[in-house]
Amino acid sequence: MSHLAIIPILLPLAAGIACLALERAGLVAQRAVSLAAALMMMAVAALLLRHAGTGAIDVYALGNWPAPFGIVLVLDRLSALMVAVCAALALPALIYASGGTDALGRHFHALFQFQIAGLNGAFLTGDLFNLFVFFEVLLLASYGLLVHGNGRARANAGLAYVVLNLTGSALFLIALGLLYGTLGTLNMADMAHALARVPAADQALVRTAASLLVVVFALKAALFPLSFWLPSVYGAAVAPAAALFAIMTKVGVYALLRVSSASFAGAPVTADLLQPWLMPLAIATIVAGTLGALAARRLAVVVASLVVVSTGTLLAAIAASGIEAIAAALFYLVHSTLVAGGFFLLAGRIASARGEAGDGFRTGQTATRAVTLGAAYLVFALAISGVPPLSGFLAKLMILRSIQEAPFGPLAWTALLSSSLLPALVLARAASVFFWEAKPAPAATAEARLGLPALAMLTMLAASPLLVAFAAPVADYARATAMQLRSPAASEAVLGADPATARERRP
Amino acid sequence: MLAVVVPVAVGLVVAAIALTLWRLLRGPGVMDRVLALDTLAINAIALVILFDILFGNAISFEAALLIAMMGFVGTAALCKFRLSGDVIE
Amino acid sequence: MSVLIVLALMALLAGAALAPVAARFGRVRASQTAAAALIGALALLAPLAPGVLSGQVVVASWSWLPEWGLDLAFRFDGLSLLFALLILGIGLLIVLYASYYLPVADRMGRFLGLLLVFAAGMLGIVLSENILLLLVFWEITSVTSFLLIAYKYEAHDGRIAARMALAVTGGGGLAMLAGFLLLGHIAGSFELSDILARGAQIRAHPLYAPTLVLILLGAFTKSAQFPLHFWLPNAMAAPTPVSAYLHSATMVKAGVFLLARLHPALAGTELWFGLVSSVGAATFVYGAYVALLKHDFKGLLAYSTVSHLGLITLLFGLDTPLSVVAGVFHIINHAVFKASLFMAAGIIDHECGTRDMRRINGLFKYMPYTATLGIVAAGAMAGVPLLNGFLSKEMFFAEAIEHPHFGAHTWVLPVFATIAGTLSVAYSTRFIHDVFFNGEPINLPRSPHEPPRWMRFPVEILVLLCIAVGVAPQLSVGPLLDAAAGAALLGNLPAFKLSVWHGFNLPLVMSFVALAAGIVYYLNRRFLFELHERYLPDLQSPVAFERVYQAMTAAAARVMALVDSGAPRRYLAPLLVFAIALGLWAYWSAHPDGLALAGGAAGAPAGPLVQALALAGLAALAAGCLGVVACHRQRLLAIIFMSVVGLVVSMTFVLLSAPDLALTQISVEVVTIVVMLLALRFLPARAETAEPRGRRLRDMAIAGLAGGGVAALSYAMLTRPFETISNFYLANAVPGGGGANAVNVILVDFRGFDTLGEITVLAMAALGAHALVSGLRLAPYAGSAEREADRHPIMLAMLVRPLLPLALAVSLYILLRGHNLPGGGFIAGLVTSVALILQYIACGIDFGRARLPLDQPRLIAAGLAIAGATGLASWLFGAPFLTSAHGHVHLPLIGDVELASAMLFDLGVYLVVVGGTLLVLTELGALSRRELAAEGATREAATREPATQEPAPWN
Amino acid sequence: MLTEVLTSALVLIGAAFVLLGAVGLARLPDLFTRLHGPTKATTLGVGAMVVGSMIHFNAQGDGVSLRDLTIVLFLFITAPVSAHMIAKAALKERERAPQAEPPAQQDPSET
Amino acid sequence: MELIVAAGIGLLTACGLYLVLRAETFSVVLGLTLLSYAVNLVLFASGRLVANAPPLLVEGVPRHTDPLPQALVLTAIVISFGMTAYLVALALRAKGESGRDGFDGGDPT
Amino acid sequence: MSVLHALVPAPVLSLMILGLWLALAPQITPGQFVLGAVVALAIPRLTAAFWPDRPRLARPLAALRLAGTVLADIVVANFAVARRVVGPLHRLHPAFVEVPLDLRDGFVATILGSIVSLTPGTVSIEIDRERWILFVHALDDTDPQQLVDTIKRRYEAPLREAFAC
Repeated sequence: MSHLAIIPILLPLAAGIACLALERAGLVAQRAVSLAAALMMMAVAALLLRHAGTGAIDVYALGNWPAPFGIVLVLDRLSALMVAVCAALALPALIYASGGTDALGRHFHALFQFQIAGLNGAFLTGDLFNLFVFFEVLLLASYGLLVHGNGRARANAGLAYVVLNLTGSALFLIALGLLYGTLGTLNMADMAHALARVPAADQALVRTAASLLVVVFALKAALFPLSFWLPSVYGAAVAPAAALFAIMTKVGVYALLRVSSASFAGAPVTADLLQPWLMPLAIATIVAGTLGALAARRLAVVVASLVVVSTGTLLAAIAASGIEAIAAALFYLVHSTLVAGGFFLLAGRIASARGEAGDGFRTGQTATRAVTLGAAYLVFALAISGVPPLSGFLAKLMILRSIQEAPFGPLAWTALLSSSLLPALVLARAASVFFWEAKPAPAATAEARLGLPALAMLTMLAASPLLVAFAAPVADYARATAMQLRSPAASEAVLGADPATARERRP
Repeated sequence: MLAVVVPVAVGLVVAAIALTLWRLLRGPGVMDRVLALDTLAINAIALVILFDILFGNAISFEAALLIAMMGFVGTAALCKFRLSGDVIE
Repeated sequence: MSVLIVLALMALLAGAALAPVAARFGRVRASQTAAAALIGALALLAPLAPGVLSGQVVVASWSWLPEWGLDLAFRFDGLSLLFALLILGIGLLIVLYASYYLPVADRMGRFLGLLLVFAAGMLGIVLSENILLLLVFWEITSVTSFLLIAYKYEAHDGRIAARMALAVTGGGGLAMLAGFLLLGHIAGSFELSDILARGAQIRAHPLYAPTLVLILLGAFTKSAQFPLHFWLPNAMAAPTPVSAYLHSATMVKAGVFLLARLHPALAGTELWFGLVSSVGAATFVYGAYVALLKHDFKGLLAYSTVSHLGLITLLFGLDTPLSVVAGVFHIINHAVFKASLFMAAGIIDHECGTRDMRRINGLFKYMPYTATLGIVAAGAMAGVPLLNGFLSKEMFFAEAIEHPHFGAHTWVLPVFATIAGTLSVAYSTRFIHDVFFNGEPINLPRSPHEPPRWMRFPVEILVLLCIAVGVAPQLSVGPLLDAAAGAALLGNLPAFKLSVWHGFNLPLVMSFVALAAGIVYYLNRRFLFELHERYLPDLQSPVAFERVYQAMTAAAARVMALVDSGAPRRYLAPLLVFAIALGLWAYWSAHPDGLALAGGAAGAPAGPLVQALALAGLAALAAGCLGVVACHRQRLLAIIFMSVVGLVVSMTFVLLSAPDLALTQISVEVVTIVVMLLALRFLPARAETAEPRGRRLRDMAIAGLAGGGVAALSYAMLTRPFETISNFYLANAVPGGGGANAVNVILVDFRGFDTLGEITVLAMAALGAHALVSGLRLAPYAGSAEREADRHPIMLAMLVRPLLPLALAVSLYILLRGHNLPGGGFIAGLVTSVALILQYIACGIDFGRARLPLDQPRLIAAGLAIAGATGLASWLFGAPFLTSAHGHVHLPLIGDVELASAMLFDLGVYLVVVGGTLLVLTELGALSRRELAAEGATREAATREPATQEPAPWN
Repeated sequence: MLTEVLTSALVLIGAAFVLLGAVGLARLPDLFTRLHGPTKATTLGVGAMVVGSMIHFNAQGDGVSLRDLTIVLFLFITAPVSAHMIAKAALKERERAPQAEPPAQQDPSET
Repeated sequence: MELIVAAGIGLLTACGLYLVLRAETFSVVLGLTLLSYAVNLVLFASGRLVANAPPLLVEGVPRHTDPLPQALVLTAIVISFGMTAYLVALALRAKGESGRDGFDGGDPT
Repeated sequence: MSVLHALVPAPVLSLMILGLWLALAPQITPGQFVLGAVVALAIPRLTAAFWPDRPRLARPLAALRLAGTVLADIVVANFAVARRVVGPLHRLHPAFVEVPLDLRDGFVATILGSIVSLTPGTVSIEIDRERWILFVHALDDTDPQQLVDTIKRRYEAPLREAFAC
């Protein structure tokens, strides 16, 4: 019995519990536990990637109950990839936080670990209601992390975020209720079979329910009309939390991708649920994110707006829906998550190095260790705006190539290219303010030590170059993932080759 | 016999609920409404018991028990709030 | 052999990495390192040169992302050789020059590092075989040029000019990316060899036009073609070595390089001719015209650069083999004389401390040597015979005369060429005359004299080259030009002869006409100056760019302010509208012909009594709901109505066979009310804000629509039969899960994982609330002034005392029976919590805390740990997480006792619920205690309950 | 048969008292008088119904179960407390608004 | 019966959403609570409405309703309870930070 | 006695819990009995701190008798109240009555208050523990003194006897 699939959930959960229990023991103990868990997560993620990289699909039946009845975790290439990205993001963020951010409020480490557990759970589960539960886990943890450190901006942003997501959760449950009430199952793979058998009279209902589910995922992903909340919310969080949030929109994208390919794609009722409108909205998302970046007055808000852009880009590729496009989207996902996460950390460093001016676009004192920060800034800025030779360029290249033939292709190209240029200008302007217009600090308070936060930020700096260096294996993995998503292998692994499940007819 | 009596009783209780609701909507004071709410909970217990008799099994017993046990906590909290503003302090 | 190409690039990058390190040991070391890198690159390329000069094409390729068309493929041909020589050779001179030019305080590490990266980027452009790789290098030059232009970042204009350059060239690069992708798509390959070979196929493709336009956009921005030229003159804010390098030999030449490089693939159409030649011509004339009007001699040189780039572009646009040769030739010549001019200008700037030609005059007297060099270089720029500029201009004139495109109007092009030549002569004259002659200098910051020996050296070299090419062209550049032009023409080199004297012909006449007219034009310049300054405001300055940028961000900010005000309902309204719209679309796209809401199922076989009850329930529900809505400003009333709604919902669960849900709802209800009341303490009794009617109506419409939609969907669902998997649960609950309460078995066994997540959520909610509330100070509203003396009403206080043990007994009962009858850990936990909270309500938080010193976070942790450990225990038996075990244990005296591991799991749930609920409630309650403490401890003591000193038993 | 009659009687009486309590609540003029209906009549009514139900189910099953009495137990503990608290709060309100004097004739104009 | 329940769900949803769209935090809390009732009922209704058929496999219960939606609703109730508690705490925090009860005029960045 | 007392610190409470447990149990089996006994012994111990100054029931029989009286009173007098509630309202004479108390124990006073509240026609509003006065609201009170006497005689006296205070 291989328990590999569940470890990414249990490990952070256990760490979170331990952090809770150690609350009285002080931060040092919590940091040790938390960091150890994050390190172990990296190792586990590597194992997962290696295992899933063989093409194997592990189905972990919780409680030993067979698939449509019990909850199953599905470890395939996609989920392994997402877990790995999450782990890669979490460790630096945690290192950063251990430099003192975690002391700004209570329960940071517990919430952080629970957040990871929630994320990994969402990536691994094969059950729709369980997905809801893990969404809630990760959301609640994110609420806590968002307002960590307190302050007015955070509290206000937190309120908006929480209320919006609670409404989203309500919608999720309504959709789930309607889906269960018509399909009689919650397992994603089983749902595909049930969808294929929906009688004609019920099709409208099922489609509507499925569309509501899509709305929920679109909200989490921050798709166009539902994207406005993101910049101010992410921009308000402390740096390590914001860094971890970089993967939260990707959860929405992931869920959309997963549910549409595992459940919706196979049946005629729902097969065309996304096509007609996703691309225009994705383009609108890119535009909205770009506008947000232009409008922003703080670095963290710019980065957050660029997270919106990345959602638009990803969804544009998903809307194009070829193997190529999905592969490109996955590569882009890895890139944008890690780079945005790193950039949030950098914004945090800049804010603390500039004293009162923070990361706002106004002239402030010279940042301590300006050269290091400036160099890091350059790398992140290049990577995030898709300038060669960093990973952003490769990712954008792939996306551009793969959506060329899709409807609205030229429009999408225009949006994508503009979303490279305009943010680059904003970032250049910001760099100018941060590093070139600065007034000397009043007193020589230069910290000689780099400290944990800077170390974490510099670690993240390596992500983009590494992604360039290992572009070929990552791209191959992404392509194999896209093909796996298309193949019936996952469904067979979950339900067996013969999916006929004993069902009971209810009035 | 019960087949007749229980519906009649249900009717009586429903009438009681209607009156209580009327008081609840009418007020006029907050405490009148709190009282109506409290009464409504007790009426609900009656209703639950009637369901049990109606359906012939005592499945809902715990529900009635819990309303009896916990219904008043809300009332107490509301009154406490009216009294001093602090529910727990 | 071909690996040398990459090694050359590596050499530059290595130099870039080492130069800053070397700078720590002094700027001489740094310069030496940089020079070594450049020389190394040259040396590495040298072995390939002979072959290339004879027309060979060296290609080296490594796989990178083959599926996406991106490979590390390099190409070394004549064109590459020419440019590599320019880049590396002039680069070398620049390094030498810069070490004199830059202030001594600058250790040059950053400068040289950037310069070498830039050089590597440039070299990469000319050495790329893969066009996507070319683009990679292309953008590297954009970025490094940004940093180089802003090298003197203390200068405000320099910073903006750098961003301007980035905006234009970066934007062009992106257009080019699109163009390249299309090109690769059309050609089926991203390798230049393939693309160049498939010119006919490309030109015939329907996407040819957009492809061409996009690529040209990239080339034109980089080469500063009108009207995208404005970044270049502003980029003169950079230190002179940067200008000399970027704007003579390298960056701006990248655009024309691209024209030459892709000429075989893209040229040969009307579109190419029309676009390229017209843009080139316009730039040529415009640049020349403006150059004359600049008082800043660097500005003059910058516009002259624009003009010459226009000329080169025009030559490529004319699109005859000979014009291409001329274009390539002029690339060389311009690079050489412009680099020398810039350096000379730098020397003058350096020596005089200003660049204003109205003040700098008559320098010939003070620095005759430098002046001579400058005059010769300017002469080359003007096209004076025996200098290199003359030759390529002559070729241009010849092409202008012979060009076939204008049919009957053969005079158009020659006349245009002559006029343009006139303008170039005029500005060259101005440079020479104003700077070196024209009286005495006016009020210079410094007194000029000759620069150090080695600072002049690079200029000397270049000026020598100007003369060498001008005197003996075939000998000096013949083979190189053949090779380069041959590469641009794919080997179809026309017959041409490089010589100083072609006989007395029309081009020569045109040259002299231009020279004479130019001088006349210059002499009559005053009138033009006035005209220009009066009527042509400067639209292209950094200020203008910054204003445009600010306007853009301000507009974006206004748009964003409309949609993102931080208010949740601004986010919610789009969500709801989107959900409604998408839902409606999804519905109608499946059912275009109309609504079919009700299904055929018979519905629940409910008697009339149940129906009547349901109706009564609906009435009560409506009363509650509308009450809440109507009274939502009078918050206490709203809470009361809310409880009614909760009660109705609970009763619905009771009526519709969901006892577990009813129990849960009832208990949750109580706690929710208490939580809300706790919050109400800190809110005014009524909300003050009055909302506009329009907004209320709009919200009502949205809410009504959504509510109607959900109702319709629910009704549709309820009236349809469906197939479900749930039979499995009913069938397996007892044999497989060991419990008769199927709901509980699902919760703790079949779907126990959900429950684990759920209690995690609850735990986090409590912890999050704890974190939020800790350290918070709030001023309470209601009743704070008149605190009741009898805060703990005696009857309540006394009656809850016997209630606690009884309630605990009940909760224990519910916990234990949950697996078989309605109940379970969650409900039991809530009952326990409520019983304890009641103590807090009745007797105060001090009373409770003193008696129950619980560390709630730890209790939560313990609960989670127990639940998790129960799940993990199944690993010991080789079963998946959360696999349950159950069985009967026969105990003497007591009899059969049924045990299930799920019960332990339920205990975990119980602990989390108790810990979480208590944590939230006590923390919220303690909020007002803090105020109490602030109000004064004396009053507190007076009203306290009789103290009891019993030890707390729950330690 | 006897048990059925007994059950029926108790249920009917109980329901009648529940209604009576509600009538009192709705009909009586001020809060303090209204308080009497629910606290007593309704409580008693529910008590009667509980006993009826107990008899009913005990007659059906084979064992004797007294669990319904627990409802009565808790009800009897809690109902007076509710009444007490409501009355106390109402008193307090009257103190706050002294002009709203005689509680019998007019409704305290409080919301 | 179905119609009545559907109408109730619709009513709860509409009232809840209307309140959620209000400006004051407290109204939003109320609205979300109403909404969660609606949601729970939808989820519950997905197992269809049956009286007198509790999912208890004990003697005297001849018919059983679908237990799965009930388990789901239970989970949902717990989660929304936690959320409500958290939201209330957050609202208080926001109030403490900004000194008023309302979202409007907040300075998000 | 002391051993027993240490074992069962609150015999009445324990008995009540045991009774509650057995009443709740679906079948009374030996197992349930043992379990119930354990619970009945453990819970009073665990919650002892929450009940400071727990009064001792000195004479359980007196208490039982009182319970009987109260139950009977509830049933009988409810009919009387019923008549008033349904009858014409203008004949109603509600009044506040002060009942001076002889007992001096908060808990016992509360029991008295509860009894007063449960028995028809009266609701106890407040217990003044400084002056030991029970405030009662009577629905239809023609003779306050008679009411006071009834309460004191019928309920307070047996209570004092039962709790020995």
